[in-house]
Amino acid sequence: MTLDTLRIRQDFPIFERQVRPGVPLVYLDSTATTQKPQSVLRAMDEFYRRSNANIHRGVHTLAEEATALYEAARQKVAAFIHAADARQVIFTRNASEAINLAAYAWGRAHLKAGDLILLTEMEHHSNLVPWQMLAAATGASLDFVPVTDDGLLDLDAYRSLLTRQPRLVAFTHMSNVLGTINPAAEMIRLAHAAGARTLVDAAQSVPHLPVDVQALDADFLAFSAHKMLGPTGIGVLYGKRDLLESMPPFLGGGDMIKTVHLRDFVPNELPHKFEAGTPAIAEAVGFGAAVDYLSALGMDAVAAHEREIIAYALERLEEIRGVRVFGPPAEQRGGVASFTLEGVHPHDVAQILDTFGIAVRAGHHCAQPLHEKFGIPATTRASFYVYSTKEEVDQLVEGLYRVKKIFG
Amino acid sequence: MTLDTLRIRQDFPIFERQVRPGVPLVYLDSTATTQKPQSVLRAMDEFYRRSNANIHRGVHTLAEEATALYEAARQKVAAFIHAADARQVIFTRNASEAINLAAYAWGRAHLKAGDLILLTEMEHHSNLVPWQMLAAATGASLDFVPVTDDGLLDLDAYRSLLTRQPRLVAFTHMSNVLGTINPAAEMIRLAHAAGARTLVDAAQSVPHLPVDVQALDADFLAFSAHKMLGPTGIGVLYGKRDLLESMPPFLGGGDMIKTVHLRDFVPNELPHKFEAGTPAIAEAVGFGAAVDYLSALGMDAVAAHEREIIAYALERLEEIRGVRVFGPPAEQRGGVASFTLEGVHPHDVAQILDTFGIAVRAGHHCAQPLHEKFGIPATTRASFYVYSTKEEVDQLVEGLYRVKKIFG
Amino acid sequence: MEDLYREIIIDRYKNPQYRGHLDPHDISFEDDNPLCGDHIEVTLRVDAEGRVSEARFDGKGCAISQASADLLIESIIGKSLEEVKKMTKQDLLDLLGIELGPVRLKCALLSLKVLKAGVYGLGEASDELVE
Amino acid sequence: MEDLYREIIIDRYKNPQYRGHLDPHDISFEDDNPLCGDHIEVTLRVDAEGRVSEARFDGKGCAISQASADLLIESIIGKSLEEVKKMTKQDLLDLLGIELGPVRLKCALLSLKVLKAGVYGLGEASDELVE
Ligand SMILES: Cc1ncc(COP(=O)(O)O)c(C=O)c1O
Ligand SMILES: Cc1ncc(COP(=O)(O)O)c(C=O)c1O
Repeated sequence: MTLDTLRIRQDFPIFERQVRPGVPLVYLDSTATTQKPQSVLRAMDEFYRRSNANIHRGVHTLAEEATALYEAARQKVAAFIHAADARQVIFTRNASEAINLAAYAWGRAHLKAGDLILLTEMEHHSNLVPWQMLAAATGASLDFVPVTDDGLLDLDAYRSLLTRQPRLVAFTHMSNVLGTINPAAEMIRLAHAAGARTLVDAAQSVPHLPVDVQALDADFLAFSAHKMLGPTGIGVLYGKRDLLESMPPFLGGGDMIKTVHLRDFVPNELPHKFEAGTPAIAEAVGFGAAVDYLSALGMDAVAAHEREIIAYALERLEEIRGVRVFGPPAEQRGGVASFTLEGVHPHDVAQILDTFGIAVRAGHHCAQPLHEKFGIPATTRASFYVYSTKEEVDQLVEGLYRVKKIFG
Repeated sequence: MTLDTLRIRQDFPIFERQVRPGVPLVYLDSTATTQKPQSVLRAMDEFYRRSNANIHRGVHTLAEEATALYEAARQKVAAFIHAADARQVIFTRNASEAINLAAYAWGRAHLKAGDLILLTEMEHHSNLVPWQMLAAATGASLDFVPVTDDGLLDLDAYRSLLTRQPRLVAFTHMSNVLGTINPAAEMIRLAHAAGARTLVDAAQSVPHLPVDVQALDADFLAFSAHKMLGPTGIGVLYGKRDLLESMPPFLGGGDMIKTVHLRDFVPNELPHKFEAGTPAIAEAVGFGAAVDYLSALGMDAVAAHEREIIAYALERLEEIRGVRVFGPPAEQRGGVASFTLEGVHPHDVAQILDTFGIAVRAGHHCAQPLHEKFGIPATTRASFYVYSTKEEVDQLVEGLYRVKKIFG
Repeated sequence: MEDLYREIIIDRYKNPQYRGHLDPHDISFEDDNPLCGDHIEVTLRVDAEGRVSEARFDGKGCAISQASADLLIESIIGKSLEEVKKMTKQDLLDLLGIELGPVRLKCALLSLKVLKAGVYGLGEASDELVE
Repeated sequence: MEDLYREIIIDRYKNPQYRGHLDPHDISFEDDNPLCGDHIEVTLRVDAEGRVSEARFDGKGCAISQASADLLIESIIGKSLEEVKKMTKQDLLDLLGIELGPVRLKCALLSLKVLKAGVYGLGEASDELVE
């Protein structure tokens, strides 16, 4: 394997846990959220034990330390995605809030009745509902790039939809159900040529692939720390400088202002303009530590590791009679496999696997329209990350055989 | 003293820290953010080490544990403020986001041009800017209950402003600058009699006073965990059930929906309807532990302790020539003292105090209009909490004498 | 180890005793859980004393939802409508004989929710019926 | 212990050497830091070779902002405008001889920001001038 998972797993305290006495944890739900290494937990704990203070306006030592740590985390995250400037990294609660920020602050200022927003059929609810709400508020309309039976975006259909001159194309860089890695750079190039702005839902790509926002030329890009070894409670909206500058503020309050009078205010400079109130300070510190951890592994190695695991998982899953895996072949996907098992509901699959300590997810994975498209209400999903091993794939497969036996 | 601060201080690891070698920490900035007890840090660490998973949709053991812990935290917070139902507690990032949520989801749906929003001159920017933005978006107008020279709300003026039939009265329960505790129950009663809805900015009251949302009869109430021993990254919007039910969603995404199709969605039930995407799960767990800690102390005891400290602090500060403390006498305020020292800028005061390890804040404390009202650009603010002692007040006073000497 | 999937659940899922649709019927109701596609319909006949004389369920979904429907329908035959109205979440869990987390609880309770909404003659099946 | 407030800062704050307003002047500019009410105005006279022949500052605010203005003004007399344009944050910090956190840095840099905006003839003093 590309990564030394044996060593890596020692960094993650949760793997010492037994789900039930004698039943070790086989965690195959990293697409929902990842586990956290010791270094991330230590960074946050240390912050609270040594430097905890509110930031930006404080003159005292703790406030200065906290401010420096918070802004250093922003620098780390900016470097991780190759942003030209750390001011382009806005901290939000999660990827969902990041997309909503763009939809409210950019969308409501720039879209009007009749404008077209182009999405895809494989979007997570977090990259659908904000645009539905925006369309309802502005009278803009929505259209969708279709998904092929192989779980790929239909790029011919995309090109022809672009001739309708959408104002915005918002799409996922990697599907959290199919694992499909979309050709983001090419899609953005085509969108720009058609005069559209772009938003990349990178909730599954930044954690799993090397992502360079400048090489992509993305206008907006959103992701969450908790899906990349970091804590809950913090995510990112990246945006091009001129776009962010031109947008009105979204949330009002402390820190996002330069001056306030009773009846008016002047917004602060980037990135503070979009960060109202006390931010997730300790979480930013933890996020920085997560980025350090991933950088030390190297994102190329992370991606290669996942490619190996998913290739093996697809191969093993397909040998089970009655299993149907959705999505493209291993070369075109990240470490996610969603499948059905004939005659057994995904909820039952997941629950029986849980009795063996195997944590998988069952449901529509916040992608109900995609499941409707495939004519199924739910799938079982196994997903992998830097700490996942081939042995765990074997355990999953063995578990599935036992499920079949129970229902046989 | 009412609280056994010696024992309490042992629960807070940060007090082991020396600001610089040989200089212990005298933390007088709890109004900005409080320090965290061991039990809160442990609860979060334990969560990540044992139960970390994404919530609500998961069938596996970790997901079920995480969901139960997250929802138990909501129950604790609801009980702490005496909410009738935990579904009335919406988790947000902080008090600021909570106020924005109300301003966007309730305000944009219910206010129209010409409607009046009544605020006060002592509001924090977080309870001013969202309403300025709402007024700009809807054409509603703003007016302000004046603050008297003693730092109290002018209640006669309030009554007469109410005759103009505001749609909403939004005010702070306790000023973060003056320490003034406003007569919230009475103000809400009057507002309701005048047909207005009410929003209480409880960022400084829930941490420091017993607060009963039902006794207050508040329509909305907002606060932050980090100001009450809890972590950064999580806050609360409490709302009356019918109000929350009648409001459209604010942020769109995973978890806030019941069903999603490509072109439309059905919102989820309360409280999930207002919690889009992966919430601050570990932070909720920490918040629950913070509420447990405060409940064990007893909020009556917390308030009594702060009353003692502030009475002593006011007495000692007033004996310093050139010190002017803003705000009402000790009986009408919480543990906050903002002051000026003649001839020395607050920034210089704070920075020299910092060399003695004393952490105070200097500036306008996100209440610029209030400072304008008093004709000063900035004050120095010392603020107290459950771990604050009279000895720390003495150290502050001694520090101020040394500041005077340096500038003398 | 597979106690969560007690034999009776798998058995009832594979060989339901009360699957079907009564025509004519006195009471019918149906609802689903959009999260996982579970769907349950119940049809009842009620005798002159207000007792359930015959009952059937139909639907699709996970083993828990279908087996709990089968066990529930079995348990109400002969009961008065008043008794059915009083049935609780715990009654159903006792029939199943297993412990369930919050997500699977929804699967298990779907049949009870549908049944009570039908018996109460409500337009909509609300979660509060089974709390 | 009070090294942060080196004597020179308190001294210059209490007894500024270059406080005043030149009339007439060749260059003038003013700006403030709304966070804390610091305000600085500078007025300069420039000779035929483009050198600063006389300079004054006026304003109010904290010791750091006022002392740094006084030290800055002192340091530029005799310098060419090109040299003034090249002055950096570090040059000013060297004059002050202390280390500063981000908040106080803004106080210290206000005078340099105002000075450079004036010398460049800009309409607005931007933070980028002193980065
Ligand atoms: C009275 C008051 N309201 C609102 C806030 C905003 O709180 P937060 O920054 O946690 O959103 C604060 C804290 O600074 C406050 O003191
Ligand atoms: C593709 C994709 N987009 C968006 C999200 C939303 O992320 P979050 O819940 O952290 O806001 C997720 C995670 O569930 C995802 O997988």
